[in-house]
Amino acid sequence: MMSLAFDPATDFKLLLAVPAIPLVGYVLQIFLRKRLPHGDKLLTLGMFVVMCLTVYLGAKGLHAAYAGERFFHHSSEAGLEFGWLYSTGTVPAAQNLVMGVLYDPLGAAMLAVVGIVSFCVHLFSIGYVHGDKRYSIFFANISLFTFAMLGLVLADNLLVLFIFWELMGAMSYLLIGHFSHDPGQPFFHRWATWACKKAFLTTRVGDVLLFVGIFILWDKFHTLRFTELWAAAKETVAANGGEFPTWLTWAGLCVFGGTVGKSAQFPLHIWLPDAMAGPTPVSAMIHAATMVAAGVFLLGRMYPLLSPTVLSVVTVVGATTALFAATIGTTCYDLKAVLAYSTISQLGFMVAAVGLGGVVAGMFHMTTHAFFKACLFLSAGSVIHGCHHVQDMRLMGGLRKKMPITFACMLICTLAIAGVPYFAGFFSKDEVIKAGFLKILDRRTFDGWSLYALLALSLAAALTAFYMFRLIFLTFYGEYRGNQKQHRFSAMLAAEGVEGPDPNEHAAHDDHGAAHGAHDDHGHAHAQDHGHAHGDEHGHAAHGHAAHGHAAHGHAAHGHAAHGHAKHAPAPKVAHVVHAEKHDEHGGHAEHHAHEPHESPLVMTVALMILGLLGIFGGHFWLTEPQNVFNAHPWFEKLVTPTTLYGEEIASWCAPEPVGEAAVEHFEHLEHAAHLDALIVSSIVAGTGILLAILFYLVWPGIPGRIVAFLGQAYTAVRRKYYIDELVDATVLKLTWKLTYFQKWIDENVIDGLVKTVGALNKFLGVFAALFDKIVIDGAVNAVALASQVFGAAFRLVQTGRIQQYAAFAVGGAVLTAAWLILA
Amino acid sequence: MGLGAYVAVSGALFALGLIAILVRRNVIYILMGIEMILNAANINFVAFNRFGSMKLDGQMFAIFTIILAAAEAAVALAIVLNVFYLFDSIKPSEADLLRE
Amino acid sequence: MKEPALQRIFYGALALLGLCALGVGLAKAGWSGVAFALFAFMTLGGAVMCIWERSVVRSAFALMATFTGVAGLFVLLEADFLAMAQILIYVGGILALLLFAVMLTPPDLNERKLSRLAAGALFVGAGALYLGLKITDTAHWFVRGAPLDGNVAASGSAERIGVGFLAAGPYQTSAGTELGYVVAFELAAIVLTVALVAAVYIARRKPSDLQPEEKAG
Amino acid sequence: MTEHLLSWITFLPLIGMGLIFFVPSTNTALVKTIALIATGIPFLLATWLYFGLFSKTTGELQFVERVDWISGIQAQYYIGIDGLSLPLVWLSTLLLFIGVPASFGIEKSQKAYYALLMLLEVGINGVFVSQDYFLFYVFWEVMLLPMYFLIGIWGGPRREYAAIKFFLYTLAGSVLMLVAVVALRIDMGGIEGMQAPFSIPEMMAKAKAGLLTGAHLPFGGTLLGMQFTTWVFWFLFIGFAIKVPIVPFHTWLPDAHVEAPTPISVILAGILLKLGGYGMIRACFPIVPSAFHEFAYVLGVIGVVSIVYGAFVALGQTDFKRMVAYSSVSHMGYVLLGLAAMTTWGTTGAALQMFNHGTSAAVLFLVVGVIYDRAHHRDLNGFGGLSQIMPKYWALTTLGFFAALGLPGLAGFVAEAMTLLGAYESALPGMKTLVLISVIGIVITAAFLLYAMQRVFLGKLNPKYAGYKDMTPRELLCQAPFLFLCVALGIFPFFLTDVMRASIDQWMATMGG
Repeated sequence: MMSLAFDPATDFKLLLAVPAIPLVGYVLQIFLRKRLPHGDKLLTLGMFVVMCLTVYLGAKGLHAAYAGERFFHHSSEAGLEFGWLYSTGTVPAAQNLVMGVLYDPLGAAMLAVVGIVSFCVHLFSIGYVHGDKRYSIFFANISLFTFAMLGLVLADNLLVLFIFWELMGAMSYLLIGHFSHDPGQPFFHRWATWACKKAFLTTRVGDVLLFVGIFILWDKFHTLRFTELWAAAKETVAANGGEFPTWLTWAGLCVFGGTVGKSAQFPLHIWLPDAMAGPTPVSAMIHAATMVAAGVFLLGRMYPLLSPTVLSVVTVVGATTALFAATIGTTCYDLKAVLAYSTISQLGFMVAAVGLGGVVAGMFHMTTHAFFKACLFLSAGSVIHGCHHVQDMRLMGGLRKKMPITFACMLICTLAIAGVPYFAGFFSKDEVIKAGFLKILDRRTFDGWSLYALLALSLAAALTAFYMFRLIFLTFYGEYRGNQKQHRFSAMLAAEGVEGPDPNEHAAHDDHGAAHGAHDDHGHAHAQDHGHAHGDEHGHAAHGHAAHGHAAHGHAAHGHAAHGHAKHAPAPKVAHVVHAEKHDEHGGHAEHHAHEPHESPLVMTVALMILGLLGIFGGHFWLTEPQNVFNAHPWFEKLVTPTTLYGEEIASWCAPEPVGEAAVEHFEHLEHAAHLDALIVSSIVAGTGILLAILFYLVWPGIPGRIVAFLGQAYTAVRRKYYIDELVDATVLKLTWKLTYFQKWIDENVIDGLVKTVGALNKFLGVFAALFDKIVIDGAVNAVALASQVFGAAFRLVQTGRIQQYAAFAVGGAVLTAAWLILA
Repeated sequence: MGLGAYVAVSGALFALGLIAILVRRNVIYILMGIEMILNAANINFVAFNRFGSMKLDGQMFAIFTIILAAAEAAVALAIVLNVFYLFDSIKPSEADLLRE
Repeated sequence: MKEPALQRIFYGALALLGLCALGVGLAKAGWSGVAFALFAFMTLGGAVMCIWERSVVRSAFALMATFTGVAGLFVLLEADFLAMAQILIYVGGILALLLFAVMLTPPDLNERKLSRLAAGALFVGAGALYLGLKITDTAHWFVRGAPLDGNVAASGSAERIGVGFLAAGPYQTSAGTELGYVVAFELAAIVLTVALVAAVYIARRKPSDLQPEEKAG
Repeated sequence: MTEHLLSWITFLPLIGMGLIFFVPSTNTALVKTIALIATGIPFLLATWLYFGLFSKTTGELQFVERVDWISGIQAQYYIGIDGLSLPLVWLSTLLLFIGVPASFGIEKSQKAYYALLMLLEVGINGVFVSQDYFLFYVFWEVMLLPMYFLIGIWGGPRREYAAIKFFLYTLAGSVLMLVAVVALRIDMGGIEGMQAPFSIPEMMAKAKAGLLTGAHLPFGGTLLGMQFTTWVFWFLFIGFAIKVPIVPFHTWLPDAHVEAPTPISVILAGILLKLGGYGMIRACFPIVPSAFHEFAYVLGVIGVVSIVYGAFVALGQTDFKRMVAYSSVSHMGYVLLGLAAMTTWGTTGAALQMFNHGTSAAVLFLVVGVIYDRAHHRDLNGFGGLSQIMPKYWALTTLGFFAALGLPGLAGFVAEAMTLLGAYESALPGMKTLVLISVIGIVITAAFLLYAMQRVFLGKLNPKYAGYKDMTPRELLCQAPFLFLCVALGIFPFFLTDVMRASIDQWMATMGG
């Protein structure tokens, strides 16, 4: 039995081995992929080792926490420091960038989460990506991503964190773009082609802000190590009379900008739904569990540097995102899109929690969310796999019996995300809400933003329960619709046309970037038709609503699709539901589109089950004390507290402990009240959401259609994601392109003009040249040349080969020289 | 009359020679312009010689210039004839092979 | 504007200018001033006419006036040998050559463009005037000889030049040390010979030898 | 041998050039072999120098050779290296060495081509090692001529135009430089007891001592109301800025790049542009530090304009090579920004950026060359889906693009981060704003590279190109060293920074900043 005490000498080597394993796996996979036929399995084995290591090391942290010790280690304890910009020890640390490993409670928890999730994803991918053309590259990239994420968690230093942060962005780019190299999947092929770029660029906006934040902090503190930053911030604030200086607020805002980009917060959230163009395991790993959580992780790391102003901004942005994404989530039909918006919404929860002062709550929610959201995505992947790459929920239904394991796991995690007691999400979401109550119940900390945040979060929690159960009911309950009514749904999809972003439309925006009025009409046609289509989702025949635009097109598709030859259907949008190539491995042809969904192979379901278990017990292992679950102190809160995170001094500065008996009593009372309120509220909202979903989708299936009809344009707006993509296209992108073409124009004309001014010196040198050339026919040609070509043209003008002109230049030059000589 | 007057005449003649070179589109005018310029230079030489050292340097230069002008005229006229054969024209603007 | 009218205006103006010049010369320095003005007017007026005239032949004759005027100026500057040489070589030699060239090439009466003339005159004139004014502003002449006042120098310059041409090194004369110019003399002789031989050589080439490539092809 | 190592490195290619002249022009294999050897040996020597002989602890010149050369003007053959020039010498020998096999595809008069390539190497290395301004200038001009011919003879359809444009631009810069050099020489010549008035280190020393003020020039220290040092500064700066190139003197670059054959583009972007930056560091700023300090902010502004403007214009391009050329403009802006900051990190970042851009730009131009060799056009909109048929090519391009857009872990990031961090902590007022503006360039750089990536490699495969072969081993081998450097220096930047450190400290001391 190994000791659970942390031993810096050996354990830091293990910690370094943790990111090293996927890195080595990546290198092997890239360079030896032809000679390593089972590279994927090797990698997964490696990830298993990583998982074991991280869990083992995390257990040490827990052990210390339960023993009441502070668990906070830096690799300098083991003499492991690495000068990066200059080699170790050659220059003072304030001029160098010394990297080390920081292993603290938050890092321990996050590391274990990443280890577990990435192992599950690797395992799942063996089954899911099997048969893909770029199978080995996929594994290589996802390994490198894991390396980056593990490195980020272990970073002791803001710049190192940034390095891994960006590296993750790049890997995300490559993995979202996975299908962009594979024309076998036309829909994803076209979507991924631009979605990966969109994801990278959008997050890079946030990254640049973070970079700026790093500038400011470096400039002022000359260190980027977290521990030193915290202490420095405390000193700075103390020196400034307890107020945060403005520049620190700006730095905090910039750092938060990084979070907004990476964690897909409003208004930079637009990339995340499009990131679903990547394979589902990627969505599970990167765009649900780890990378997007990195933004929240960063907030946790930087919390002591965030001024109250920044925290208010964080609160508002997080709460707004949570609510706003949840509303969109209720209207999506794409299985993965629902989950994507759910992710955005949950990230909003975490961010808002940090803003409300509940940094532990935020981190806790990040941890549990990683488990259940990864499980949800992987389950969705299993469903999609089982349904032969159909993603539209209207083409599913009744899968409960066909895919029982998947259903069970998904249901568990849905309960978890909805915040039903006993499930992981309950504990963390409860903490988030509690943080809000704590803030508004106390008169000294109350502010309107917090109240708004609390309301928004509660509403979002209800909506979360609603749309997640909507997903469950649409997918697993009722009749299987992908089969017998194929033709109708093809037509409907064609009419819909907007499931997931329309690749045509976006590609057009992307490619031309300039005015695109025509596309707007297009979009409207889609949106209006959608309302009608929606009403039909439970088996009513599509009546003559499909009057305009694509709907008519859809009817054209109808006739063909009726024969089951979806492949021949002329509507290109139908093709995306059908993954022709995938069918070959199941022994059928594309025409056999209609065959039964099936449960996924064991490698996939095992991964689901692991995560499903964590979906139950990831928040709190309540089997030990099932009766006391509402007053439980989950493992995470034992492990991570402000004190263990930032140390005594900083923690008491960030969140002053009450002093004096009355104050302590008041505080305890407050906490108790908040806890109770949070419990009530979260139970009520979860219950309401679930109840509504049951009513709408099981009991009275006609209601959603009516509500949609009632809401009219408002629904359309939500359905179209509040037109934010369009807004970005019309403002930011358009402006960028305008600027680009403007500057290009300048380059081709004005700088030429500038050189023309240089030429004008020349011209002045030969005033006659211009005059004579006006008369000579060639002059016109030369003038054009002068305008279009740069320096050469100006000189060429001189090079006419005409002696008289040469003479003129000579004279001009002589006059000038003489004038200069005389003047000087 | 003083030195200034001669210099002024010389300068004016020089300018006129330049104008002749620059504005007329006939090779012969260029030659004439050159002769004017040479003459302008000669006036200067002699004038400065006269009002300067009273030695012979300026006059010697002038003689030299005249001799060279004669040589130049001979060669130039030969060239003009050749240009005319080549281009069927004596417009200097058309003799632009140098540009290639 | 019609050509004869232009012609009249031009020559009228030229004559008027000449009269003015003579008047100014008289007023400034008496008869020697008149002489100077006359020669200067011949020089410059000839040049102006040369530029102005459309016909090359007339221009060439106008140039004769210029050369003669310059010769006159040389006389006024006590360089009588030079004046002779000027008349002999320029008027007798160069001008004759020019006339030959004129006769050997076709006349082109439409080649003179008033716009070019005006532009050239304007720019060169402006430049020259500007520089002239600047020079008169700033230049300090170190004048050692006396201004010309009718006292023709005792010894003719032809003799001094002759002796100078043949002397190999500095030698003493009554006027002081003079330098020997025999090398320059020899050089001039060689240049002249070479140039004339070359001129003959160039001029006698067959036109077909000199066809440019694109015309040959 | 080590005492004349630098001379060997510099002039060995000249021997190769001489040998090539004696080879019959039909025997191209021998020509190529000679070229390979004549560039390979200097590369090996430079590697030996870099990793073995060079001392990192001193900022002084090392491997100095100094003999009188032209006694009439007191010019000396004075060469030596320090930590600023050594990495660039090494990079240039590497680039030229790689440039030979990269040129194997060239068919037209190969003998002359490789001979000129050798001469080019002499010029480039000569500039990097010269410590005598006269020698520096001579090498500077030596380098110009072969480049003109290499573009003008072996270039694309508008090669003559591009070549003459390149030549005139650079010549204009040279002329300004020459004027400044002559002025400096005259001024230095007037200082009592001056033995080597052309020596750059002497100039630096005198400038630091405040003696180089133009007092010995006919017009004294002021000309047309401006200080002598100011004149010299701008003349030299513009001379070097044209080479860098810096907006607005950059318009020769896209044309030259577009028309030049691939290996020449590689050399042009990889090392010739660095000459401008190196010239500023070595032979402009420390000679007139007072003027530099006076105009540092202006330089920063120019740098930032280059960064942002270059990126935007690159985004608007449809020609692959033009885009890459403008990306060079953008990237070289960092050099100026870093230098203007006058902080250790800023300067180090600038020096790093020069080296790292040398590697990443080389990769990018080789990438363009690969596709141009196959498709014979470079229209970004004309491709599509190439990753499906050329996966290796795509992978290497992706790595190159990431290196160029400053992805952490790759070389470009280190330089950008150091430059920007160094610039941000600069004491110069207004510098912070400049840095904040310059980060726009980071986003736009990513945008144009990924946009190009999308258009060329992703999406629908253009059936016209479906038959293309993936990269050949030769192409792979040409790119591999640069990609290796991109990765290695991204992870271990101290291979460069340690070498530069002492010299940069000394340089900063000279500048008095």
